[in-house]
Amino acid sequence: METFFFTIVAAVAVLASLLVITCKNPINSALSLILTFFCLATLYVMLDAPFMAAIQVIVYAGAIMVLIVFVIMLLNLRSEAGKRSSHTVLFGSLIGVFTLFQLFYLLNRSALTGAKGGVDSDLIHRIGHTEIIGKALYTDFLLPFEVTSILLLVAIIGAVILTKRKI
Amino acid sequence: MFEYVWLIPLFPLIGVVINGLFGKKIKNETVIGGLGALMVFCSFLVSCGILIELLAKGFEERVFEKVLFTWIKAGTFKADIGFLIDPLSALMIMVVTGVGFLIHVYSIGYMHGEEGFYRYFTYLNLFTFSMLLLVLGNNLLLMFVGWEGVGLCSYLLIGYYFHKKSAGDAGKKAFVMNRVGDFGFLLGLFTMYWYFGHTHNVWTINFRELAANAHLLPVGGVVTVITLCFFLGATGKSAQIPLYTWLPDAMEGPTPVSALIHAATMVTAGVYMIGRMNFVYIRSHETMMVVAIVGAVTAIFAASIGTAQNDIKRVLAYSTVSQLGFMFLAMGVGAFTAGIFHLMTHAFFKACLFLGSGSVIHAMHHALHHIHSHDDPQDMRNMGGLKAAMPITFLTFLVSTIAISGIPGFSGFFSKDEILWQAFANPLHGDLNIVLWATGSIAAGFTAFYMFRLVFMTFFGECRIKEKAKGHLHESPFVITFPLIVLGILAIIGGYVGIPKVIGEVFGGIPNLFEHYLEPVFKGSQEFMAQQLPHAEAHHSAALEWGLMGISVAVAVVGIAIAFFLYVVSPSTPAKFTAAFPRLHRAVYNKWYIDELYDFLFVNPCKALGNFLWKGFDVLVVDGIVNGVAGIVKGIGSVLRNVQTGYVHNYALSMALGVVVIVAFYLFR
Amino acid sequence: MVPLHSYLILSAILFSIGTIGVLTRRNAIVIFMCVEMMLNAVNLTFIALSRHLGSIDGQIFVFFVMTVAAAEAAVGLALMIAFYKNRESIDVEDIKLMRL
Amino acid sequence: METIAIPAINFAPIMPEVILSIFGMALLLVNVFVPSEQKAYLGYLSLGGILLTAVTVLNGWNAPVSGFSGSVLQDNFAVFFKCIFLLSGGLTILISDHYFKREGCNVGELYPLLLFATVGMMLMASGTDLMTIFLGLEVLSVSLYILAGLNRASLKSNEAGLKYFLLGAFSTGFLLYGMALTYGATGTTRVIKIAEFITQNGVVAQNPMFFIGMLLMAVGFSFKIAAAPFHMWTPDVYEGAPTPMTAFMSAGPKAAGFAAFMRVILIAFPTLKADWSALLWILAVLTMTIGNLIALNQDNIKRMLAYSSIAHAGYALVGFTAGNAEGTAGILFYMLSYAFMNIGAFAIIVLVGKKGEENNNVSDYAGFATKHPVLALAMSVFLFSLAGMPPTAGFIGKFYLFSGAIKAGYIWLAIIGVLNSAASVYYYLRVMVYMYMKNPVEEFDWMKFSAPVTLCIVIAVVGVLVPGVMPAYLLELAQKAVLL
Amino acid sequence: MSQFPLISVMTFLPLLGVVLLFFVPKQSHSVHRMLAMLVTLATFAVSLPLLTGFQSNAEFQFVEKVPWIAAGPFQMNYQVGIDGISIWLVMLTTFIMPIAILSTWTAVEEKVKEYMICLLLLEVGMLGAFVSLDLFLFYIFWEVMLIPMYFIIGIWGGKNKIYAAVKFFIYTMVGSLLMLVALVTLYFKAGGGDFNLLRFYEVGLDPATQTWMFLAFALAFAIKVPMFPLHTWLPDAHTEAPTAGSVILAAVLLKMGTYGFVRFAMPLFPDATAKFTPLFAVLSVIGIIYAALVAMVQEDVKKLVAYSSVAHLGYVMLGVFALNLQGLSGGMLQMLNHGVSTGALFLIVGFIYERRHTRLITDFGGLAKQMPVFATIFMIVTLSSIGLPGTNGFVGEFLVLLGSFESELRWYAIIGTSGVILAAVYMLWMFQRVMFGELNNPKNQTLADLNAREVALMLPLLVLIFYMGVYPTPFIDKMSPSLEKLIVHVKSRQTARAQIPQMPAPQAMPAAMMPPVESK
Repeated sequence: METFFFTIVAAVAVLASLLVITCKNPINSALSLILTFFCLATLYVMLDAPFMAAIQVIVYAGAIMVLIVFVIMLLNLRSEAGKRSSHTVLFGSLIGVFTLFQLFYLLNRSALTGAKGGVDSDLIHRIGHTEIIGKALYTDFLLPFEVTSILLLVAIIGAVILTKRKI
Repeated sequence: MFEYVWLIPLFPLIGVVINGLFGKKIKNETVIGGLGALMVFCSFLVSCGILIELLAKGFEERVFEKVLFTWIKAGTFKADIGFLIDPLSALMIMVVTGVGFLIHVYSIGYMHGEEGFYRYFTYLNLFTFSMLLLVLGNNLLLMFVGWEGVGLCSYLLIGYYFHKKSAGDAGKKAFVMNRVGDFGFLLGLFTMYWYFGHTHNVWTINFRELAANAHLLPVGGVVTVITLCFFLGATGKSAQIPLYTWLPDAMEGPTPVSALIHAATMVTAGVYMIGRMNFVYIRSHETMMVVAIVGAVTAIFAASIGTAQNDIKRVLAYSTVSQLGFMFLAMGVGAFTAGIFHLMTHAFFKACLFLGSGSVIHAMHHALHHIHSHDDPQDMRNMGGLKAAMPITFLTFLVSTIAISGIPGFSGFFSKDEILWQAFANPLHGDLNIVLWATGSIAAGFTAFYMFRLVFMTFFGECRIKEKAKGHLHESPFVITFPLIVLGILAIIGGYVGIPKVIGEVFGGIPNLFEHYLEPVFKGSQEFMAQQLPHAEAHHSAALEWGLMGISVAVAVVGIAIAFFLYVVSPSTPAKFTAAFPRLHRAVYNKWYIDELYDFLFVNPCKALGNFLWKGFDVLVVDGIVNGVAGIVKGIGSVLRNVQTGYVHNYALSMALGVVVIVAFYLFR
Repeated sequence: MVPLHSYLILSAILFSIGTIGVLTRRNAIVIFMCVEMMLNAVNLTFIALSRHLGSIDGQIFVFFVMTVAAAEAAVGLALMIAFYKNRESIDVEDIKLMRL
Repeated sequence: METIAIPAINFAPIMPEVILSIFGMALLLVNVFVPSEQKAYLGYLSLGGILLTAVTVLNGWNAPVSGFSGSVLQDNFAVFFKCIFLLSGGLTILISDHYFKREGCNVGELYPLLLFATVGMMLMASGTDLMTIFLGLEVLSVSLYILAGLNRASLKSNEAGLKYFLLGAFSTGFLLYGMALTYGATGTTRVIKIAEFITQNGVVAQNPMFFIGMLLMAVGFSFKIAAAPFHMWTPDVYEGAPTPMTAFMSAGPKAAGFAAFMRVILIAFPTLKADWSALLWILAVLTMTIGNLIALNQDNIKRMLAYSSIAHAGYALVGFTAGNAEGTAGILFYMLSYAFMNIGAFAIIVLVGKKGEENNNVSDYAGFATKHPVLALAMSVFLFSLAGMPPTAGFIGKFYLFSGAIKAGYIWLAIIGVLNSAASVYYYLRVMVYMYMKNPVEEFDWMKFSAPVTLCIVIAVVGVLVPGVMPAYLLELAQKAVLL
Repeated sequence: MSQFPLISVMTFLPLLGVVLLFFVPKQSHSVHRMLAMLVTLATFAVSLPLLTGFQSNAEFQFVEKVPWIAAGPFQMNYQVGIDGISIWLVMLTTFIMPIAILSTWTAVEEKVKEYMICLLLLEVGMLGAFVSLDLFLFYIFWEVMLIPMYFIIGIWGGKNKIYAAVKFFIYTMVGSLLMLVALVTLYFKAGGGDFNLLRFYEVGLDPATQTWMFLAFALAFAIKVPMFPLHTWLPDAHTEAPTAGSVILAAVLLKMGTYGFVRFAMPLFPDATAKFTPLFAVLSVIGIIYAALVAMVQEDVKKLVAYSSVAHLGYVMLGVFALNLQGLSGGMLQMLNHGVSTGALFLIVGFIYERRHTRLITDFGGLAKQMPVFATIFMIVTLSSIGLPGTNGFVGEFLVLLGSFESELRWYAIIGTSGVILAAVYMLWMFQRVMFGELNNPKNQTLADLNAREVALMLPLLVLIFYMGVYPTPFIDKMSPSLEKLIVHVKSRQTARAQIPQMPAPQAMPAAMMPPVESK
């Protein structure tokens, strides 16, 4: 059952992502991408990571994609004019397929050798995913967490000074 | 006196320094010329002293070495600045300083009023210095210094009238030809030094030490190589086939120079060298044969050219070449004494001839100059009948001509006849001897012919210059005629020091003083020869010697007679003869086209090769590769930069491609 | 439970599709979206691995990746707007003033 | 609901970052009150911040301190690199005001951004957790995207920013994927733990996931240091970005890239040395060769120096390939001297340039030496140092890098390296040819000197020459700073 | 080190001059000239005690050693000293420099200050390279030399100066960089420690390694020498360089290459030396003949002299590779000779170039009439260049040929000897075309003869030409012990050459074999 569900979601995700790169209209691409993100959020839930699924939807689908759609609207972009040069597409796809094959080949031969931690679904269900994340964020990963603030600050400054009408 | 041998070269060197540095300031010709002559005269006096002292000693003691300081010393190699006195070098310094002094004196008159008078005397003194170094040097290297030094002076003096292109060319030609010879000399030196050292651990180039160890050398083989190398040097310096062509051209120099350098002294250096190295030469039969053949061929070859030349100095030049051939013939048949003897007598009469011709040219030049004629003062076709105007010149010239023609009683007879006799009688070359003798005799006939042709054309018959100029023909001043007279006398009596045995016996056993004098030098070689050829000891009869002497005299007389017939009795005949055999005449007149041949064989190919290597190889290939590599590198860069298209796609593609390739590399590694 | 490899393969597929998108699309915004897709593929890997390793670190990483994505989106879109103002286009084929 | 017990925090390892961030934020505030013409004061202020930070950093020398559960480690390695970052930041600030005033885009936020970029770099150098490193990298990158596109009016600057952004984001994908796979193979993101884990479980080294993780991370870092074939953004971005930012990018972030690259590869993957050496070997050769060969054909001096900076990354990779003490110390030393010489050269470009990024062609330097002999001399010093001629720091650095390679047995690599530097001489000489051996086409009459730029040039000259003659002290420090 | 650091003072004295020059205003040209002159003269003066205090033995003398860089595995010292090999080259350098500076008195009117600075820096580089006993230090000086020379050619050069300067720089750079690689390799093979040259001498390397390292060193040196076929930078550099540049280039810079072979390439890699001796002999001989042939057809006097340099250095290399005392001391001597004679030739070319602004042979002719003093000096120098006995050129050339004839390079020596003919051909032909003949070019008819300054700067060279030709013993004596040591060192370490028959010592001849002589 789970496998079946996974297969469906995965198929949708792949299809949607294919749409992202094939749709001529950026808006369509954006909407397809949102669909992909939703699929991924679903998968996160399947992976016992409900918090991640939530922020996937909120941050990605909600914030980032809205921003993107907003900019597309703002710039009034239409479908890509003219056709893509065929050799670009050919080489690009070829490279992508190669990448895929290599990843496929290697991942198939890989094993999960990493050190096992103690966070299993029991624990998650017992304590709650959010708590676990929060605890990790505020203890072990406090520094990166704080650094994100600077990162966001920089991003804000950037967005402002690059687009402000007058500086 | 021996201790002061270093004074001999020193005096001319002082002259060089003073005249060279201050000559331009002094300006007074008498002072400059006088100083030059004085210095040589001082050397001459010292030389006389040394000769007297030498004669006073016993035969075995007539060797002395004076080492001043070590010149070069590196490892086993050592060369001193040192002087060697033995009968041979003593004789040579006498000739060099004696004749040299006379020519210095002559030059004062001859070069009067020339631009660069001081330069001339500087060179002349430098030449004397070098020549003395050559003959006095106690080792091969010092000899080589003199050897090159005289070459240099020859170059400088030939190019004395440097504004004339022909003079510059001639000087350069002389130097380069000499250099070719020097190349041989050096190789000979190297080979000998190396061979002696390696096989017998005798690392030396000192003459005495070499002579003392000569018995260690093998007969033939490497010695042939060594001696042939040295002989190449000799052909260069002494203008023998194949390197003789520079000497006729060298007549571009002032006439006294021709007399001193290109007749009396320098050109005989090759003969001297063989004499000095006789103990080596004698050990290679092959080389001796080569020397003899080259000498004989040169003698007849040059003489043949001499018959057709019209330039008075050129005739003398070919004559010199020819006479040098005689000397080499003598050396080649093992008659070292005869060769050196001829060297000496030749110095006297040939110097006299050149100086005489100089006197004639001097007079002609003045006469022509007066009437502003541009006729060549050296061309015999312009001369004639000068004996009236220039009696002293004529007389001395005639005496010398007789001497060179080999008329009995004059010096040339004794020496030349000795050579011819030895060529015939010396058993060294077996049957070849007859050929050598015959060649020599014919050459002697030619000599008599062209020399008398010269005398007849110049001094006899009608004067062929313009009427107006005739009045201006004068005998030269005393400063010029004095050396002529001295040399003329020497040309007569110089031969009596070496009266052949057969003649001596007739006159009551007058010994051959000259042979006796040089005996210590050549004794070893003579003994070796005797040892090598015991079967050939058979003595020729005196009658044979008389007979041959008669033949040679007869040949000379015939030559004179033909000349008399052609140029005095019937002056139109030569022209007819020329007309009859135009090709032959042209070939002879153009010196058998040897210069052109050399141009074709060596000069032009070298230039072409140089041009090719420069423009074809250096610039195109080597530099082409260098610039090509640079260009290719840059070119690759400019191709590579096309990858930098500016398109984000391409950049991303490159990155992705990089990833794929790297991963693939690790997959299939 | 769905095996780990399925997730990994899925994320590899998404990653490759994202790559293809970056390499082939001309619209800068779409390219950026493809990059986002690649990041999401990585996120999926992280979370799958994290789950199977039983360690929370991977998910924390995803958290940061999302932040970074947001920041990049803000700055990237601002850059595009600035470019658009000057050039009236965000077609990457027009971004070729500097080349060679 | 239990409360989260936040552990006691030791700020020592991130003190420099904290100070600099505080300065950055303070400047943002101050900026609001500073009129547009006097933004230079912000520069001085930020210089003060940098100096203060530098003091803090130097305090950390020989006192390695770790913190935040192993997220950061300020050891000598980090301190050395932080000094390079601060130096390049400081020198860039010195030349910024002059340039931006001339170009008429006096953005006060520039200085905080520079400081934040420096913070990012410092985190990269001292981060011992992949997350810290990643975030440091992103702080840096995002700042740089902005800085490259800072001159909004200039299409070139826009382009540079956008290009850098697109390609940077793309490369981030690879880097992240690599990190993810590494995480999968080892179960941790702490660099030291990765190494420990491998030593304990040798089998991991055979796991393709681990492997490909390393490769993809290497790719991500290679992008940052502009190693071929991930270098292609460099010339365009360097050419388009405002000149002081180009100077900064070529010195600081490149060094930061190396810092993180080295930290990760050398600490986490020593067991795979044979593998990454082979990879780096190829990268080094490609990078040097491509950089140098294309630089031969450049006329724009900024672009030429961009290619040259690619080549220099290649030289540094030679030392990295060797992976021994000489090679890595060589990288440290080289990055420091490179900061001096390259920013020095860019300072002169700033002085010579005209409004609108003009006068950036090599031919514009014709006759420069006649008009400004001292500046030309300084430029020659920088160029000779870039070319690796003694007695400059560039030579000593190269010597160390190549020595490392030779010691490790990579003689061919060293030979290719020196041949490359021989080729590179050509284009450096070309600038000198114009400066010294050609007559000026146009007078340099617009040139105005400014004290900060002059100061920057003086510092750079000293920084190139003194270590060139007396390198012992700095080399000693570099030796102490290497990880091995 | 209690003794006075004479070498350092000498080496860095010109640097003091550079510093002083910086403070002289730009326009006071005569001050620049005087200052540079004084500094170089002072350097020469300082170098004199080196010569007088030099003991004729094989040891390094006046050694100074100061730790310099000690970081990581490396230990570089500032270690300088001289032995018989370097003493004369040092002297040559200090001796030539004032002459070179004097020669520019009127030739360079622009940027005099910079010019003098370049010349002085060049002197530092050259002296440093000759006295360095630390390989790293040597390398630094070796490279440093390039920079001022590059500027000298490039800024004050002729029409094609940029091409020549860049070519010079990159050509030499390629070689020396490869040498750097070999140098470092050698260092690690020697097991680290310091870069002391003497220590490297003792490192026994296997022949295969030696081969590659020797090739790398030899490439650098052969380019500098320059040997055929790596010589093509030289004619360009010489032709374009200003007079002083050419003089220094010919007199000193080229010696770096040959010195490098003697000091570094050969003793460090004895087996490879044995292996490559035939190759280098062939190249030397080709160089001799080839350069002579090419020189013969040159149209530009300076280029001709440049090619003659190639030929001369061919002799040097032949002698050096003969590896016996005659050959080596001949080679060393020939280096000095070439420095003096060719330096003088370039000065001479400079004189006429200054007057006529052309160097084409066809533009001249008959100058001897107009400029007799010049003609005399030119003649003497020409003769020295073609190796006339009595001048310096002969001694070196002779010993080289003798030495190589004695060694196994016999056939090369024979071919090399034929070079003396060609030398006479091209030099005299040039001389003839320039100095002899009709003075028919009106521009040449007003030429002034040499002035006092020009004569003064030629005079020391002329004196040396004769002195070294007549009494070379002091020169050879000072260098012999060092050379002997070198030969023993190299030969005793040649494993590949197996047992070469040792040259027997000269023995006194048995008295019986001598002819009776009067006591002297």
